[in-house]
Amino acid sequence: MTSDLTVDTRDVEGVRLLYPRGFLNAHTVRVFEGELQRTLQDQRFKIVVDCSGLSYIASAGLGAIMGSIEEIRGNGGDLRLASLNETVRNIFEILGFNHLYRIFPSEAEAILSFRPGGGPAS
Amino acid sequence: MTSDLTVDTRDVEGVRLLYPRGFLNAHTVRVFEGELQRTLQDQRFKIVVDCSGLSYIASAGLGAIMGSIEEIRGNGGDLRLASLNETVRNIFEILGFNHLYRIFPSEAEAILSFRPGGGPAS
Amino acid sequence: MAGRSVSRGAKPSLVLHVPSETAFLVVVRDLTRKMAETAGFDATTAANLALAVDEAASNVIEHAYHGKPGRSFDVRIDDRPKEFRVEVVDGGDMVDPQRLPRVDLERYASERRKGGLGVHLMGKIMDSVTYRRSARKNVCCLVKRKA
Amino acid sequence: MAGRSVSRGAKPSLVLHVPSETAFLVVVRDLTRKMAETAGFDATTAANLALAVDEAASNVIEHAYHGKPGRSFDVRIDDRPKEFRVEVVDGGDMVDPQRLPRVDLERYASERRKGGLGVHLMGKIMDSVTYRRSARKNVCCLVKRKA
Ligand SMILES: Nc1ncnc2c1ncn2[C@@H]1O[C@H](COP(=O)(O)OP(=O)(O)O)[C@@H](O)[C@H]1O
Ligand SMILES: Nc1ncnc2c1ncn2[C@@H]1O[C@H](COP(=O)(O)OP(=O)(O)O)[C@@H](O)[C@H]1O
Repeated sequence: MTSDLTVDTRDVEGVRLLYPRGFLNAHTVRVFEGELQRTLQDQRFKIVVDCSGLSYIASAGLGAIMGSIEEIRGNGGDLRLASLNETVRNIFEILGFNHLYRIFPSEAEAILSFRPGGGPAS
Repeated sequence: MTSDLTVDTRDVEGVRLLYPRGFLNAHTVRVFEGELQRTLQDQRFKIVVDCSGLSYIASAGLGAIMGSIEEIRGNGGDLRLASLNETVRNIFEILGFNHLYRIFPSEAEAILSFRPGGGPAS
Repeated sequence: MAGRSVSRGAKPSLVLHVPSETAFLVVVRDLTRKMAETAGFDATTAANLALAVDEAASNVIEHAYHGKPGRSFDVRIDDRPKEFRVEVVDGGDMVDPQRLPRVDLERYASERRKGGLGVHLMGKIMDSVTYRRSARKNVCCLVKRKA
Repeated sequence: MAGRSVSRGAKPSLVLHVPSETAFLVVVRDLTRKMAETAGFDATTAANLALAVDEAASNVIEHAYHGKPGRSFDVRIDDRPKEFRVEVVDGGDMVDPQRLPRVDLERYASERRKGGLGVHLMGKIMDSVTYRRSARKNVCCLVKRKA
């Protein structure tokens, strides 16, 4: 049985990591939204979405991120992205989301950016 | 512009190598048949089809090989195959073609098999 | 090395008839991307065209059919000499193109809205997006010019 | 690690309407393979099912329509609970299933024939291949049972 989207999670240095694997569109967005909601309920506001397993994202997925960012930032946290493939990065750029979100080449860099004095997005 | 099938050729140790790249079905078989015909016209009867670039093969492609094998063997040569992917190998096995043709894991082994005393198919 | 090849020019249209379920969006996407690559677009552009059609199809399922299964819509793909044209045709509720939202991304996050991004993306990706009513059907026509 | 996932059960049918040109065979193949994978078949079986449908579609183009462009045929894909069913429907010349060749591979090469392998492959890959005439159309029905 193929699975269209799975979202594993992990906590590292107080940062909640989300690993969407598959694609994120109107069909699969509930799964992603569910994990994002659970993260906020857990009072985890430092969030990294590691997109290395994400083949593509549609507006439904982008809307889910957009819909939670105010609450995350309002609680002193942030949602940062790592390891976007060409297709996904291109969509972020088309929408100008690269100005709204900090995007890192690797998960490690995204995690480190949450340390006090963590560097700017590359 | 995408190309559905290209067939490059090369001669090594008196062996004509054919490199089908793409897929081999009713749409593309003419190209492959053309190269096979040219090979026979060149009086090259030791032939290796290196399938490392072949994503899949349909009956049209298998028919092209079948249709020339008698002439090739009748002239003291053979057509041998190398580097089949899982999909292509599976089709050869379904048809029992693995008993009709010698199939090698690599192009080098297929070429060597034409040397006097060249070993049996692995 | 000697070589021969088969390649493709513009093609007559292909139509995919799709049940109104989001599970099929991935099929719509894959088909569109394949046809766009065949039409000569590079991989990134083909992925973007596939996304625009995914968005149009998602909107049909969610807004024209209100998420009800058991209906269907057509995706007609036309690879013309000068343009790549996709029409998404449904028999559900009409769209009023005048009422489609315009997104201001600066204010988007603070408005706490989730909608509007799909139509915005379609417009950014395609050269034209038009809606018309034809034979009691809604037709969303997406066009990308060839370079 | 915690996880959630979306997966799929049987789906209503999807129909691809295809112009009678061999250039579209690759699209028929890709769509069938995708649907077969979604239906739960492993990658090799899905590739084989796609091949069987490619063969049926090739035969429509070559034999029912004699290679003439400007016609079209439908590929209807049905993912049922117990079987994966594909129907290839054309409006061209009828097939007489009685007259379909049977291949004897032992003698095949020496007979210097090229044809017959497609029908043979379809039979090896599918659990059943049947031809019928319905509403003035030819229907080739390919069925594979689920494990
Ligand atoms: N095919 C359609 N039929 C009816 N209304 C539509 C259609 N497409 C878009 N709309 C309207 O435009 C709005 C914005 O669509 P979109 O940008 O895709 O965002 P979303 O679908 O997430 O709301 C929808 O909420 C809906 O009101
Ligand atoms: N859809 C069809 N319509 C009419 N005749 C067909 C059809 N499919 C197969 N046939 C007949 O069966 C023969 C064998 O078909 P096949 O095994 O696919 O080999 P090939 O197409 O290479 O001849 C064909 O040559 C044709 O005479």
